[in-house]
Amino acid sequence: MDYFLNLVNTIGIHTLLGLSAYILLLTGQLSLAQAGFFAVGAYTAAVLTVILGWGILPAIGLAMLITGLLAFLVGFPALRVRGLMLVVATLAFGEFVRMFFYNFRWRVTQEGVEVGPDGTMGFSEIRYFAEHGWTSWEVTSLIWVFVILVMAIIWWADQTRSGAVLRAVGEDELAAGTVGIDVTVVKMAAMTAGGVIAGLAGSLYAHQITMLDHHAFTVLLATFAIAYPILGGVSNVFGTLVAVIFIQGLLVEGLRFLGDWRMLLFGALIIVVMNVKPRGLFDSQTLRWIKSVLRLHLSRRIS
Amino acid sequence: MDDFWFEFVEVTQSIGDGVLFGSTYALIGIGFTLIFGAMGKLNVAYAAAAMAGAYSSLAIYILFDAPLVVIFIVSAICAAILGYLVYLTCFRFIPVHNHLAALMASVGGLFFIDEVIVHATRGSPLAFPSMFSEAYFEVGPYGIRGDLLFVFFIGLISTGVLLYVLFRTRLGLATRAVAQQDVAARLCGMSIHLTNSTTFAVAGLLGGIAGAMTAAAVGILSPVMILPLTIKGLIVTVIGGLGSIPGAIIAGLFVGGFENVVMYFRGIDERDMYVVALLFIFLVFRPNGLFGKTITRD
Amino acid sequence: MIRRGTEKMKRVTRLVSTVVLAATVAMPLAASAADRSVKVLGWGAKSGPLKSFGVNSEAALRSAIAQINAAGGVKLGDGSSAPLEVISYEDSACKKDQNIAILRKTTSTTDAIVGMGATCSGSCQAMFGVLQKKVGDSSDSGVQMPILSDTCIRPGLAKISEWAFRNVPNEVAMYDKLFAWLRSENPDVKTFSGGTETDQGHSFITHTAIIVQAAVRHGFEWVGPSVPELGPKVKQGMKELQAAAKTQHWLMGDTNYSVQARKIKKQNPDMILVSSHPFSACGFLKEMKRQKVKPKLLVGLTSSASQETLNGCMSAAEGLIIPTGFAPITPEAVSANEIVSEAGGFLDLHSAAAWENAYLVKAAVEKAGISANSDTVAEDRRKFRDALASISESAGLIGPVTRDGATGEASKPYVYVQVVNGEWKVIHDPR
Amino acid sequence: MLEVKSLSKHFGGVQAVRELDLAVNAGDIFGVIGPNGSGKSTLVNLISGVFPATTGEIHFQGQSLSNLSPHARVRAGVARTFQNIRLFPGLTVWQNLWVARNSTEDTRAEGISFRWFRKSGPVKNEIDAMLEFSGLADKGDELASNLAFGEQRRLELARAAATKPRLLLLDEPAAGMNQEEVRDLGRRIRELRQQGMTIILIEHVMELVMGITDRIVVLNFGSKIAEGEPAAIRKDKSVQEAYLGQSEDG
Repeated sequence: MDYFLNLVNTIGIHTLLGLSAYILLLTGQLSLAQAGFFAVGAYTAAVLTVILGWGILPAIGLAMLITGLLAFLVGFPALRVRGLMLVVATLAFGEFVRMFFYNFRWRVTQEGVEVGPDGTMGFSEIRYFAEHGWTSWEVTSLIWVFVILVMAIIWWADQTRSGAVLRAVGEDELAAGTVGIDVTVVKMAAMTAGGVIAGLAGSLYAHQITMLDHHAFTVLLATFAIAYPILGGVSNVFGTLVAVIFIQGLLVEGLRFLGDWRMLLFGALIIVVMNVKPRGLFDSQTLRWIKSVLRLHLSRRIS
Repeated sequence: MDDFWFEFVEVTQSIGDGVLFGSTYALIGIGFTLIFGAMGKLNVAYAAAAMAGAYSSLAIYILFDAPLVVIFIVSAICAAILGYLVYLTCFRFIPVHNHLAALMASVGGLFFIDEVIVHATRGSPLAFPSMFSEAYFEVGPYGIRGDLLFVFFIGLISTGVLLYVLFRTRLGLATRAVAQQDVAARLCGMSIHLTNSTTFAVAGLLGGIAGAMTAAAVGILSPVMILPLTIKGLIVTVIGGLGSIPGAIIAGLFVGGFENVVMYFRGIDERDMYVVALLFIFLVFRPNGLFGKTITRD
Repeated sequence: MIRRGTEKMKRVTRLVSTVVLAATVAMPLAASAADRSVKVLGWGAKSGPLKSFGVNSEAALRSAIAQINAAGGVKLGDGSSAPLEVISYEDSACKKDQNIAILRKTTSTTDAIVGMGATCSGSCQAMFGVLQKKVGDSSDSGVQMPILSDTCIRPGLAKISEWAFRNVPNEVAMYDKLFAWLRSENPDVKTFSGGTETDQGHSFITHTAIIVQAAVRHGFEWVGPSVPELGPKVKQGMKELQAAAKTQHWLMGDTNYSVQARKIKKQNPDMILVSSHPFSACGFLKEMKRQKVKPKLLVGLTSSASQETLNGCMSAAEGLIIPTGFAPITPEAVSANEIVSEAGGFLDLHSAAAWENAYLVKAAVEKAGISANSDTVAEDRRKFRDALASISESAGLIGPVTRDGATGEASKPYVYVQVVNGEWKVIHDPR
Repeated sequence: MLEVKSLSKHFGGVQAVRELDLAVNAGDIFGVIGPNGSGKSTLVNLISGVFPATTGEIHFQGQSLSNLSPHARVRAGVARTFQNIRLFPGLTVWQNLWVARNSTEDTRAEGISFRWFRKSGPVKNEIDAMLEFSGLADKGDELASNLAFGEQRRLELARAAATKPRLLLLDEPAAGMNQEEVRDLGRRIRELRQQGMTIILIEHVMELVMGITDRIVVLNFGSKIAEGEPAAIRKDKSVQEAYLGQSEDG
């Protein structure tokens, strides 16, 4: 059970990470900065619970606030550029954050033991959950309350005019401007929201994994962040969840029995999916198929 | 005063080494830029395919005991084939306007090639033969590595050939036409897929040379080099201006020299940070890079 | 044409996913069908650049367990014998989250009494953090699973949890004795300098906290960038050294070592330390060779005492001296080496520990007197842990391995090896 | 209502618009014609703020537009359509109008309730009316990219009108239309004028321009060569020359 809960937690955290990129993707921005925000959220929350002895919820709250602020500030220069330039600019930001934590030291002595981030040696023993006797169920519940909350908010926003505005900016920035949408404000809002969500994901990750170091926040993680919404499709939030389950559930954990062939299949399957379903696993076509299956099922029941 | 001269020699020596080494960044950058120029898409798997080319050439070198000169040629050919395969698997069948899907597919390609290499070699670093590795010229207080110089010239020659092909032959004309106006080019009877696959193969040729050059310059081939090289290549591409070949060359040499200077004064922890900061400065003050045109397709 | 291709692809993907699903469901069923045996589960990096670590350890562990079973298996608490069984050897890809996932999988879905992983120090650190810190502390909801590791070599990891055990060499002692011996053998070697890779925690901390200090302790003079705080005690002046010497360090994936090599060349040391994994150690050694830097002595990092170094830079590494916890110098070691080679692995510092761990598991199982029933797993794990903790000495391949009960750190015999004519050769045996 | 004073725009060496003066009265349908490349589209882009003018001033209802970004100009009351249609292809027809209907005071509340309960409110009624106006009433849930060409044109017009502009810039709205569609378009433009919009119509289709405009300006090489009522323009010699010259060029 513990194992499945752990997998469910991982899926939850990665879904949040994917959603933070999803929001930006709606406005047409491909951002590799999400791993950076994730790292900032992780380190902030961990410093708060380990060094300053805060509770988990206020720590998560402040981590979200700080990453949101950071995303807002980064948005100004980064959103001057678009397309591939933005990809590389945000990649640069992510690397910058990684290297910052690579050099970040803040060691304090607690009960005779040194704790805190220690540069390249990492930040270990973030044991808030274990120390406070949280069971696996409780941890999973905490993570998924956040996941469901964020998914619900984004899903709801997508039903309102705000969602249509986000997508309009993503479809055609120029046209969006000429129907009265302030493109900069919309993009900044998406950037900030993405930062907040990535920060949330990071702060949960830190406590789930108990050890942070720069190896965890490389371009690879940033690539995963954008891979989820692209692989899942941006027609709605569930696509991201489906893609996370596909990658973390199937490719990473499900294929374990393949031994060292597993990671070989990993890349190949991504290529296959993109060729077969370029608009994502959970595109409108799949949605229609699911609906038709459900309808068939229902009609059979009735008759 | 002596101290000053001593420092001066050291620093200029470091810049020189860096610039020579930067030629590998430049070649990788050219590959990215070529493909971007032709398709408006990013082929993330490019550097991985380049290194895979070098690996294949090493395998052939060991298996058939081939002469050293063959290595560069074989590497180029293998990487060209791989480049074509990457085009076929990650770009050919994905709708033209779906940039995200193509990007993601090429990321999958990067993972796949990387893991194939690891699988074949167990991730072990392998010695890569190098030409002129014993040659070391001492000019006054400076020392120049013969093999790096050789690598640098190979880079220059292949770039020259590339530029000739692009600007003096029908193939180059087609590539540039497709890059500028794909609809119009199609109306004129050019096959987009043929041009694109040729571009991938040509970029692959160059990548194979870059891969073999990097391996020869370091002396070993290892899978841990792929990701850093990809990132450096992208940075070089952007600093040089997307789609600009001279831009990629100058940016590659420049970044090579720049990072060695930072390494000399500030050390390893800050080296990559400064390179990234340099990129930021470019994005803010020259968003189109050194030689970039205003982007119309993004 | 394209449409038909897509259709075909769809059918293929459907087929593949069906097979995958069926296999995932079938695997645990097959595993639980076996008869009474003492189960262990191993894991290590079997993909990614560090693949060789996992492959070698798996071969060593499986071979040793086969040998134990051929000799009658292990004795259980009720006096009967049962074979040891490796449920599986998972690929953790050197990733923290995957290591934790495997740890939890082992704990909650298998009857394994001990987990035997994992490859990377950082991953171990994360994994140990998930474990319960103090045995029997009911307020701590950490995972209760004994872990016996062969590769988590970064100093100080064992104290994170009482459930964590490692069979790794004590680098403090190894380098201390190494430099003492080098001092006495090479009176003309006076000065030293060197570099490390800063993005690999193990290399970096071993270099700046242990190796340099050990050299200073035995009278070698540091001629790198000035570090007044540097002294003979472990960690003395470590932070200052890290700050001062960063222009002669590198990263694991680097391709250009010219500045670092030139800086060290200018210092003209008699002895050079290359505290780095084979990937970058080879790059740096080759650069030194090109720049014609020829120190009298060349000392490397424990992790580089492997086949990979020879693969990467046989000739440039000529003369490199490394202390290691394994070399085929005893009859046991020679035979183990042959068996593992046949199984498709190399026995080195790390994988030899995996071999030894199999025997350590046997000893602990017999001492704990476990019952190996599927309903006593939790109890067996606790008994096993306590037995393992109480074992202060066990037989290693090249001599007895002792374990300090207070810190949980192992102390292993070691030898010094050197690359001579493209092969590792034992040059001194301080046992 | 709209005053343009000595407006110029250079693209590198090319002078697309030079020293142009215009005055458009409220309530007019104001035609702008001229041969290809005479700077008509550039004029629309300058007024709507797609790119800044090199020199010159644009005043709208006494307010200078020069420093306003495109979306701010929309808020000031200037909307436009594009020569090559620029809809939001991935959004539904309904959403296209919803996005453009820019007042937020009531849409926030209506967002979900509309979807879930299909309740009617002022926004829904208004958008439904817009759909009715453009003959797309039954296509509200269709993706914009799935519409036929003529329908896309109508939707774009409706979308621009949905921002409730005082001034509407139409950049060749009749391009590619057949005669009946053109007549239909003329009717719609007049209807918009009746709703109180001032309209600047840039067009090649003379039938439309001559039929519905109140005043016409003729541009050639970025300069104004004639201005007046349709009947007068038809007889103007310089205009005929400009067009003849162009047809000779081919």
